[in-house]
Amino acid sequence: MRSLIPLVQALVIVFGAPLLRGVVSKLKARLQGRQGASVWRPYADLGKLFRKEDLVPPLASPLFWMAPRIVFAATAAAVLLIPVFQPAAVFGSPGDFVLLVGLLALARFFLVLGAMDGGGAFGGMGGSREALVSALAEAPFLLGITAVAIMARSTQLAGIVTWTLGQNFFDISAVHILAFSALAMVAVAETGRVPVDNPTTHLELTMIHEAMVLEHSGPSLAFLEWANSIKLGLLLSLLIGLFFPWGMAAGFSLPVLALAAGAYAAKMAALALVLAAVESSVAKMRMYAVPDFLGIASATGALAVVFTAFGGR
Amino acid sequence: MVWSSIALAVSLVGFAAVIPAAWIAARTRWLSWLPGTTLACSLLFGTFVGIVLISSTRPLRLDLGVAPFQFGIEIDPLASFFLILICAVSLPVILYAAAYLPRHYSPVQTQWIWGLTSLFLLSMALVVVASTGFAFLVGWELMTLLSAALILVDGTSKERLHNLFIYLLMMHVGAGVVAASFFAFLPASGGLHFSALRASGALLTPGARSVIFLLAFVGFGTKAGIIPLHLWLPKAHPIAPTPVSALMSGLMLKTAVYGFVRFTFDFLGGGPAWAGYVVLLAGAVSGVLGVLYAIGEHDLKRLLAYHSVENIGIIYMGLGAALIFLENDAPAWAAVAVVAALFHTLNHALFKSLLFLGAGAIADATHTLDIDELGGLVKRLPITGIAFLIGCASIVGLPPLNGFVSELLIFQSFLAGSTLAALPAQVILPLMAGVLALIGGLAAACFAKVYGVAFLGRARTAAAESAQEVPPMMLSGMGLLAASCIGLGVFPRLALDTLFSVAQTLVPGSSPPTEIAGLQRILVATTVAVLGIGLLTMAARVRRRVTAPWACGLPGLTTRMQYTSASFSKPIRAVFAAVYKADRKLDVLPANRPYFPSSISYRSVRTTSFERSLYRPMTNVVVTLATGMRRLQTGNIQVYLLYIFLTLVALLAMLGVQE
Amino acid sequence: MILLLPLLIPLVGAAVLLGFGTGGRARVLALVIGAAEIFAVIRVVLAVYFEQPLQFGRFLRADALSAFFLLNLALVSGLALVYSFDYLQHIEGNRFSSPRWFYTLVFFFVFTMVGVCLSANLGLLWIMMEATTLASALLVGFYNTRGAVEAGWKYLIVCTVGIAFALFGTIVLYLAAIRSGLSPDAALDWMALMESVPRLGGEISLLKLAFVFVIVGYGTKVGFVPMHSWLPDAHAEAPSPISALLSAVLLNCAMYTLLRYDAIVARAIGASFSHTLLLGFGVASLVTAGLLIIVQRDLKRLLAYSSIEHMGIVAIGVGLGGTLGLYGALLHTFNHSLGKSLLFFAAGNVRQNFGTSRMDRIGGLARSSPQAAMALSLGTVAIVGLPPFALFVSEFAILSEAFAQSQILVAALFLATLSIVFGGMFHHLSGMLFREEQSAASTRLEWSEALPIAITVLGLAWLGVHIPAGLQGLIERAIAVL
Amino acid sequence: MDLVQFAAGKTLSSSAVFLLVTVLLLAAAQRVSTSIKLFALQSAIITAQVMATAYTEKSAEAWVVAAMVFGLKVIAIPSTLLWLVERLKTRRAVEPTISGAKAVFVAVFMIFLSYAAVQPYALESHIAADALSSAVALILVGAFLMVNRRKALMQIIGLLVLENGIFLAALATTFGMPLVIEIGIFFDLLMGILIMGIFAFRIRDTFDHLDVTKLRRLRG
Repeated sequence: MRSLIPLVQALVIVFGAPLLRGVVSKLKARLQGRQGASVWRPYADLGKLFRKEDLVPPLASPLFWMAPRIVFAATAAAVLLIPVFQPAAVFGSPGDFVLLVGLLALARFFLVLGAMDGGGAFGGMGGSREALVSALAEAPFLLGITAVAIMARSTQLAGIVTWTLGQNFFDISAVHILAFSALAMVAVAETGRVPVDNPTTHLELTMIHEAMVLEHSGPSLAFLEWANSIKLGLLLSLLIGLFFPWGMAAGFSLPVLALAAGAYAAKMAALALVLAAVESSVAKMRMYAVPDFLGIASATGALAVVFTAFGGR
Repeated sequence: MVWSSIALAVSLVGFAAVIPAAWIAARTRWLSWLPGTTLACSLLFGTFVGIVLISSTRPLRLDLGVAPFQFGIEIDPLASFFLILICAVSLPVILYAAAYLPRHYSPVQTQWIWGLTSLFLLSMALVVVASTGFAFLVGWELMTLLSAALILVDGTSKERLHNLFIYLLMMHVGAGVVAASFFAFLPASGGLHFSALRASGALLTPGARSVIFLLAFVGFGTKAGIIPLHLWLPKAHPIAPTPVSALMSGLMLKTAVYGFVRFTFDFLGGGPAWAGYVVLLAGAVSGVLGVLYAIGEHDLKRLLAYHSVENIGIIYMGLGAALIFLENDAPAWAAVAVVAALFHTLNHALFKSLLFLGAGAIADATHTLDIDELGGLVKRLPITGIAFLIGCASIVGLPPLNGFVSELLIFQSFLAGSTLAALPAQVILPLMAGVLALIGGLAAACFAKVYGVAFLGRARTAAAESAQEVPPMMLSGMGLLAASCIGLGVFPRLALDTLFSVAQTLVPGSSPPTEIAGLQRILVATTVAVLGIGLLTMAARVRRRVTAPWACGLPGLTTRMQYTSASFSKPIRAVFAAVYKADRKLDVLPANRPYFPSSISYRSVRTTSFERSLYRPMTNVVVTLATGMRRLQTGNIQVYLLYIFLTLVALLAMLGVQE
Repeated sequence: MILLLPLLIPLVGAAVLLGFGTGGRARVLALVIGAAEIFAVIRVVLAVYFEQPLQFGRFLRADALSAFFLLNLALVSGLALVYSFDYLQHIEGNRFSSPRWFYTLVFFFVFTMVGVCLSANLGLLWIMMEATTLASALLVGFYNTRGAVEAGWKYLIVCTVGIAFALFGTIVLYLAAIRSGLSPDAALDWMALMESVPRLGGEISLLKLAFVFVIVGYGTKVGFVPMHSWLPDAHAEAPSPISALLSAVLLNCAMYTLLRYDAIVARAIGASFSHTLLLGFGVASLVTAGLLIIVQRDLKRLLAYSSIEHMGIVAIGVGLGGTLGLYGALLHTFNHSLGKSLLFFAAGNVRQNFGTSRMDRIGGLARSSPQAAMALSLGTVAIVGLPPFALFVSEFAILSEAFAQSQILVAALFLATLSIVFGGMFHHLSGMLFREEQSAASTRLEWSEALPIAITVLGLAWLGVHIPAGLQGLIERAIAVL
Repeated sequence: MDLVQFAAGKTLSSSAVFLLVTVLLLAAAQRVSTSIKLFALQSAIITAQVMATAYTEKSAEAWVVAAMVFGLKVIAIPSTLLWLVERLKTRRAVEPTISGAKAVFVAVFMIFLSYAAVQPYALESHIAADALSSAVALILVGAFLMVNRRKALMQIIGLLVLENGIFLAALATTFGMPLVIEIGIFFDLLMGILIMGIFAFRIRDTFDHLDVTKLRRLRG
């Protein structure tokens, strides 16, 4: 019974991700004065897509239909490392956040390869832009987590979370602010949200993620969409875990777990609201402005690391 | 101990026996497998010697005669690790070569290549096990000479000769500097035996220590390909026969790493205080610039050569971190950093050889190495495609493979840097984690480009269209390397435990910290998770229909619509334009009526900035000095007589002054 | 008595050849006399090696040092004679340049060089050196073309002037010896001078003056840089076997004389003065010749400059002194003579095939005559001082002595020049081997050309790996003599 | 007997002056044949000096040396050179690079230089100072002649004057070397002149002129 709790955490993120996406689009619609689709719409989409047949270009290689599944598997495996209700995730060892970054990189690598196998121009275009964005995003991603890890003097996600639990919310240190902003920018860039890439558009000039999944259809497209929403859920849970873990259950008794679940849901809703507000207020950046955006993110990440040396240790 | 010396003797005889075997093989049809198997046997024995000695406390010491200078062999754990690396990694390459050579070269050329390759491997082994300065330098220069001979066997066009000339010249200068670093010990150590050097290392003056360290850094840096000294690497590796360029890129660079480690850790015991930072920064610069230059390339072998520069940069970052830990007396983490660097050396040897062999297979099937002329190869060369994919994934450092494990260890040692007392170490080491992540990201972009353009999508030329799968021997070579990449990726303890015992000898008083122990458990767990979920998703029976994709209303997708390597890397090259400084040439014909062009031609040539700004001025200085000297020889006898009288008068005047 | 034999045989041989060496017989006769000469010299070397040094009358003496140089002389002159067996058919037989005259002059030349090595008296040493110039001048001008005559004339005049100054140096040394109480006829005897060194110490300024004149004089014969201008012309224009003899043996004999004088002066007034001079000339020769090698256009001139460079290395070795320095210097003279004769033999064959030795007109050597190409490349690898061959060992010794005495500037210049020379030589070699096809008749090596080349390559490789005990012993005894 | 004694003493002291005169004339000489005759005169003076020293030192060897010097340098070599001059039918003119007047100035400067250089040595080693300085003067002017003259024959003469200077220096300082060595040196000198003659013929045949400065084919 005791070892099942972490598994439940993982299932919550995996199956809750489409709901998260629905909530975000609902909130965005509301903010823009629209009725917006129902919160459960993403589940309907996935169900529809799973029933459809999978269209494969004539000259595509087996990698074309295997890539979406590998992307989904890698992202789902990454979820196993994220603490949700409890500081301890399913797997934990020193340096596991590097493994997290690695798994996300594995997912992205096969996403780009699957896109290029389609044989069309859009796959290559999406792939090349994704390559640039992810190349520039990986440094601030790691620098952010490193800064927090140095403050917590532990290289394990669980260790960082337990250390942050021990701190009180109000004496927030500069390192945390800088690290949070860096990681937030990276989260936006990684999941292809508005300032970097518009998830809902099919405009050639701007789309990055959509361009890659253009050729896929049926179950492959379902897996890709699902993996993308899991990634969003995963990154937001990581942010919560690293910066606002208060409310996570220490023990295993039922009431404590219920409280933790409630706190997690509330925090996730708050983040969704923030994300929706940002998306509806900021216009999408030009393609060649993205490197500067990520440059700022890496600068803040580096500054966070530098401040750990001078700041409160 | 007796067994290892017998095995060593047998492997030496084996190396030498390859030459007559190659000679016989060239003459008879059915004996063509002979040189390959002899070489393979001697390599097996070499690996056996390495394995036996890597964990033994007493190194095997042989003094082979005094001749003019001591010529001895000593195999201690560090030497045996590199011996294993050289012999084990070259086994699959030999397997590959057995099938590759007859298909590409005439029997005589094959005979030459077999003979020279076995001597090449022997010289590398000699460098690694040498125990005196003289033996080391003999092996060091022979290695360059034999690789140059191997390049010459492959062809002698003007452009190849120019590249070979640059390669040989830089290697000779590097060897000169290495010799100087050995000789710099002489005033203190008397002899050149490693034990004498080790003893005198401690009692060197700080000035001498930093001079020797700098000489060793520059000397071995030239051979390893650290950024300002890397000019020869993308010129020399691509022009060698494929199995040889795999050996050169995979193993020859490692002998430079071995030399550097032997000097800084074993002789100088960590070098001067600032040594770690120099090595760290040089590694970082080499890593970033190496991968950026690789992104701009579309010739596969040259791209892989630039990636060697990048990976050597990563290894040097690990060594730099180890030196900094040693300086701030944190031996435990110093050992981890050294182990990380050595493990990345082994991994790089594996996946770089795999990638070069893959490139050779592509060249064998399509007779071209320009990835813009390939495309859709994974359908026609399935097994090569899979092996190349594993190679690409591991060089980029994706989780289930060995590249990721060594980069993870290096990340951890960077993180541990924050616990050091010295302020600069606290700041620089964690920042290097960001640089390493940037290198990893750019490498992912580069290899996504290579694999996507070359193996996926539609075949761009008839050659790519009609490619045939390569013979099974070549596939088995690549398969062996791919399997070892996966094996070390999922079960790193196979190598890490022995590597820690090697690190003990280099960094005294260090026990492996606890964090590393749990590493293998989580790697196995995540791999099982990924495979499980993956299989789960693929289990569902899916109706699949093949239709032509939507081509925006055009009759059909043509191959020209696909992204080529230049277009794929355009965004990154635009962002890092400062590095490329490509000079573009756009000419529109006819010139006077620009708006009605009959033909437009665009050419963008990227000359490496180092060649223009650093190397050409140096050579110009020497050549102008020489032509100036030529005028001394005027041809007029009276001037010659004047030279003699002037010298005499000058010397007499000097004598007069001295009085 | 056996000391006289190596001197008599070449003289008698020269006379016999002059007498009835006409027609084809000259070549066979020369080989016979050559064999006898080598046998006699080897006997002397063995006698000196096993027993103590030999003395004959007041003038002839053979100790370990002269035995070492005699061994080198015998080996190279034997190879040159074998090589010239076939090399000579293409010389038309007009006055002064027929095979008969060729062999007469060669044996006269060998006589003078043996005389240099065996003479105990510094005056006789000078006379023999002057005689070598005279003998070889006609050999340099043997082809009677415009270039050969010009080279011969310059060689004769410049060397005679140089040698004249050496005579003046010898006289000043003689004066110093007389003033320090030696009897007139013992004043020039090398052994007597060595024994009376403490007394000689008093004449510091005279000894310095003598050594300055001697180093400028004999330095001209060795080809130190300011006085080297005659060497490229002479070695390039002479027939190839003669250039081999000139480069490999004559330069060594000149260096031998300098060694003799350096021994006396260093013992008398301390090594610093003479060694700094030798180091200075050595480094100057090394660097200038190294640089000039890059811009050469003629193959044989290239090899001549390489000889100047290697003589600079030997001078540096002697200038450094110490066991390793001298050992490296002596070994280097031996290795260099092997390597240089190999290269000149190969160059001779290339010159016959292409009719010219201008490198831009030699091309496609690798295809048209692979054996000559192989010999040339092995020779270049050896002469540049790369490991498998012996020159690496001797340069290693000299370099380690330079570092041991922490002569950083000398060592740095040495290493830099080695790389520059490597670059230059490889550039020229790859041009010749692989440039597109020239209209060359593809010829195989004659046996008489292939044999000496094979012997030199084997010698270089064998010495590169292991120095035989005999040679090692001989060199150590030679160092002891100095 | 004192008359001979007196004559020997006189020749020793005054010969230096005569030598300097011959040197100046040589520097100014216009024609090859006059240069050869001047060289013969110079050698004659040196023979006189050798005879004087032989007499004062009472050494039989010196007499033999004197005879050799006379036979070789006064008779044999000049006559061969003169025979060469007609055979080669070279133009009489000497064509120096630096014209006559200036050449003489240079010679004078050289003589002054040699005196200045020799003074410190001569005083403390009590050798006949002027003999040694005239020897050094001969050497310097001989060297100057070789550098200055264009004609091959004139270079030979320059060399001979240099040789004379060295021989005189040997004579002045140590009253001559052992006989065997002296004979060897002279024999070498004779052989040298013979071979230079052969080369002069060859230059004549191949280049049709004897101008040494035009031999500039071998360069670089």
